[in-house]
Amino acid sequence: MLGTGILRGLKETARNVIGSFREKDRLPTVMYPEETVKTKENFRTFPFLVYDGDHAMPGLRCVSCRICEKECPPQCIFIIQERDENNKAVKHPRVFDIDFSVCMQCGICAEVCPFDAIKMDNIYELAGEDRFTGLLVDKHRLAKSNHYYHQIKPTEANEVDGRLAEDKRKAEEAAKAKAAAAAAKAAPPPTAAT
Amino acid sequence: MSIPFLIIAAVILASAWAAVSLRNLVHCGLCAALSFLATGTLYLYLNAEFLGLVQLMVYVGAVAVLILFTVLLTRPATEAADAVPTKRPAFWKGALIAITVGGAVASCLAVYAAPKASTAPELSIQEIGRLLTASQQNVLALIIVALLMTTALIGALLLAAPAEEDTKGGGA
Amino acid sequence: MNDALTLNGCLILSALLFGIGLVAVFGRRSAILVLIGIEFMLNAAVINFVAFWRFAHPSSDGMMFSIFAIAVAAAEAGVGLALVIALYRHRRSVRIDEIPPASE
Amino acid sequence: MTLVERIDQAPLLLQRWAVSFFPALLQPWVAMLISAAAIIGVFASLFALSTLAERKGLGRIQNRPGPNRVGPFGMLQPLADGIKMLIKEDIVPLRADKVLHFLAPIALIVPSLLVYSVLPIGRNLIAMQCQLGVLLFFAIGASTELSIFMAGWGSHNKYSLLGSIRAIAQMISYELPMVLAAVTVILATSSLDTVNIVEAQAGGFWAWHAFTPWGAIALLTFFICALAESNRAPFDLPEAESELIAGHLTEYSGFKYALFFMAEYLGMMAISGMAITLFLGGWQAPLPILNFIPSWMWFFGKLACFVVLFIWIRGTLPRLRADQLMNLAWKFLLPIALLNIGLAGLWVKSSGWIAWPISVILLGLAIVGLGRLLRGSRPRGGKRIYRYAD
Repeated sequence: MLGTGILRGLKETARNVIGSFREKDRLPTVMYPEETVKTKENFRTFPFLVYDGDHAMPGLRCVSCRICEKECPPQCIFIIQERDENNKAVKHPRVFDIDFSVCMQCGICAEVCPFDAIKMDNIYELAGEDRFTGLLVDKHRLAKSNHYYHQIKPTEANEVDGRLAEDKRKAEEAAKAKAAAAAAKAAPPPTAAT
Repeated sequence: MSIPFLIIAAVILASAWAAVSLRNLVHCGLCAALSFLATGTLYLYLNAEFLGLVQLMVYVGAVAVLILFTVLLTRPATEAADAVPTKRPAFWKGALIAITVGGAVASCLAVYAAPKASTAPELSIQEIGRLLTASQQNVLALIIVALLMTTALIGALLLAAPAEEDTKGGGA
Repeated sequence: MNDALTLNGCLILSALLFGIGLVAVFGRRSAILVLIGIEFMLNAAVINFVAFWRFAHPSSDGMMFSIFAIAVAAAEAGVGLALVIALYRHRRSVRIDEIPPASE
Repeated sequence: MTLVERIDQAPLLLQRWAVSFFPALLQPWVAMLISAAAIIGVFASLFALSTLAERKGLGRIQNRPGPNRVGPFGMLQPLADGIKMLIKEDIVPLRADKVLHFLAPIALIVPSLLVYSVLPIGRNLIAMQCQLGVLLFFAIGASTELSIFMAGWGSHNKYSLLGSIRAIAQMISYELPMVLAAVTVILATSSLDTVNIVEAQAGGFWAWHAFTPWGAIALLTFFICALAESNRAPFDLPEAESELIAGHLTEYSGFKYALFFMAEYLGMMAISGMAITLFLGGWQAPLPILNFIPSWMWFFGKLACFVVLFIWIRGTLPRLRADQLMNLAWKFLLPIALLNIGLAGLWVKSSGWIAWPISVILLGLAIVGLGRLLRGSRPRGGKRIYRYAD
């Protein structure tokens, strides 16, 4: 019949209008500044540096090996290694800058880091007034606690913690074994001599 | 003569003069529309309400729009041809003839002794309807006008419709 | 309001309007403007009818004449403008001095 | 005067009270001024409300909440829009026809407001009772076409001119069936006076013209034409953003644009008011028991229903193609409207009940037949041939 299509269309839009007051599916808008979409655990934006313990600078896991700097495709990471008074390299970054305006959020730095020191964050509200220095982030702003890491990515953080604990245990065992071996070497048991 | 009448008359004459003397044909058309509108107002002022509204509807709503459409449809040529209103001497010669004729008639009328003023006639719309459909000669005239308008409509369509070969070949 | 004077005023107005219509017909070369001039002349005639109906002969004949005149004028404008368009299509111009005689 | 009557006539009493302060010589003028001011004030605020309703409603139709930032639930959005429009820069194109560009919005808004003078808003509430009310409405409405032409031409822009030409072609085409649909009512009531037309429909909803066979069809025709006359979707080709970048509105900004916008809504509401007056009993209550509700509230209630319908349709239907638009007007609405006039005459001359079956059969046949024709009509020349794409 002539006109039934129009009536069907009107019915559909009327359902939308009424449904928008009752069903979530028919009004999916999120009132952004007041409420935000809860991000998925695997959601990633920019990298940050993880530290253990309560103090940021001493607790940084980064040893300034500069693997991430070399692997970074857009070359947005800049690292200078710390040196002590004898000009000897220390396993700690003196400068660790990331230019967020260049970073493309690929996550390669986090993948390649052998020390699980750099991880991907999920903050996205980074708008600023300054085009250049505002997005050039230094190590103080990059450093975030392991606790925070657990908050945003619990599964991954637990896995990392487990791995680190395992490594640490292995390292300790190895050290113990080594120490034992060294001790044995230093003072060979009398039976061995015989 | 009353002030409203003078104002209406001034608008009619000024816009009509503008319509025949301006260079841009679109302006001419719009001024003609203003003149038609003012004429309609004059009818309203003279108690001929039905006629005034018909004037508004037919002239402002239809004829003026038709004129403007024609101006646009024939624009490239009119812009070139009539940018200057013809050769100036010709225009003024025409104006002279016309003003002489109009002025002569007007000056004769200016001394015309009008018949004694009667009371303003009232002609309601019902009466107009009755006059149009009940009296013999008016019915005949109405039918003739209807036929004329139908003929004019079909004739105008045939004249203005593009020739058949122009429309072939998709969205030409 | 002085009715007799207004009647004279109407008649003078219509004479002047007729004159202006003549200016367009004689002085302009665009066919469209000629048509506008003819419309002005028809309007002038209708003004006369209405003025006489209003002030001198209130017998409704003037009104009937005006109504039919407007109807005919509308038809005339339609046909005239259609002619202008047809003319433009054939000659690429709407200047009346370029129109060939009908016998051609 | 009872309290109910007093409330019913409140606007009129208020006007009389205000006028009584002036000397007798000025009184008619003051009364006119007050009527004009009331019309402008009421319908301008209704315009503001309907823009809000439109934005919210369209939002809900499209699964979004619509404006909700300004004021509680976004109620003050029209105010914000108005301030924005007022303080925006008024840009006039360099090669525009300055005079026409300036005059067009004024020439559009004046007729849009003028037509309200013959709409009876309530019992005795009409700005100008006129023997020829309906004719006046359409005669003044016809002059808006010239304003749109002025806007399109004055902008010196191809898209504006194209848009305005489209608008005028559309308005002329749809004015015809619209007037013919109104003629049926004039035939039935033998009056052009809007007040008489409303009074002829007194008594209850069964006395409304919309509840006769010819009235229903005429109302439908009138409504479709009203959509087209006010350039609303699905007939918004003249201001199609995707094709004509808003047509004759392209070169307008600031207050002039606001005037155009206002004229569109005022025109929409005026035509709705006319449809209510002609077919839906004007300010009459649908049932005699409901007469205690003031007459003007009935009018505005019906008007609100119409505005909602306009918005609903805008949110639902896609835009027509130009040839579909013209086919609908000339090949469907016009024949139906003509047939309808004949049926209205039959209704008036016959005793009523006999006209029902005849009207239903004839109109049904006509609608089905013409509908098939409409559906079968394709652009001329059969299969479309693309010149450059192949």
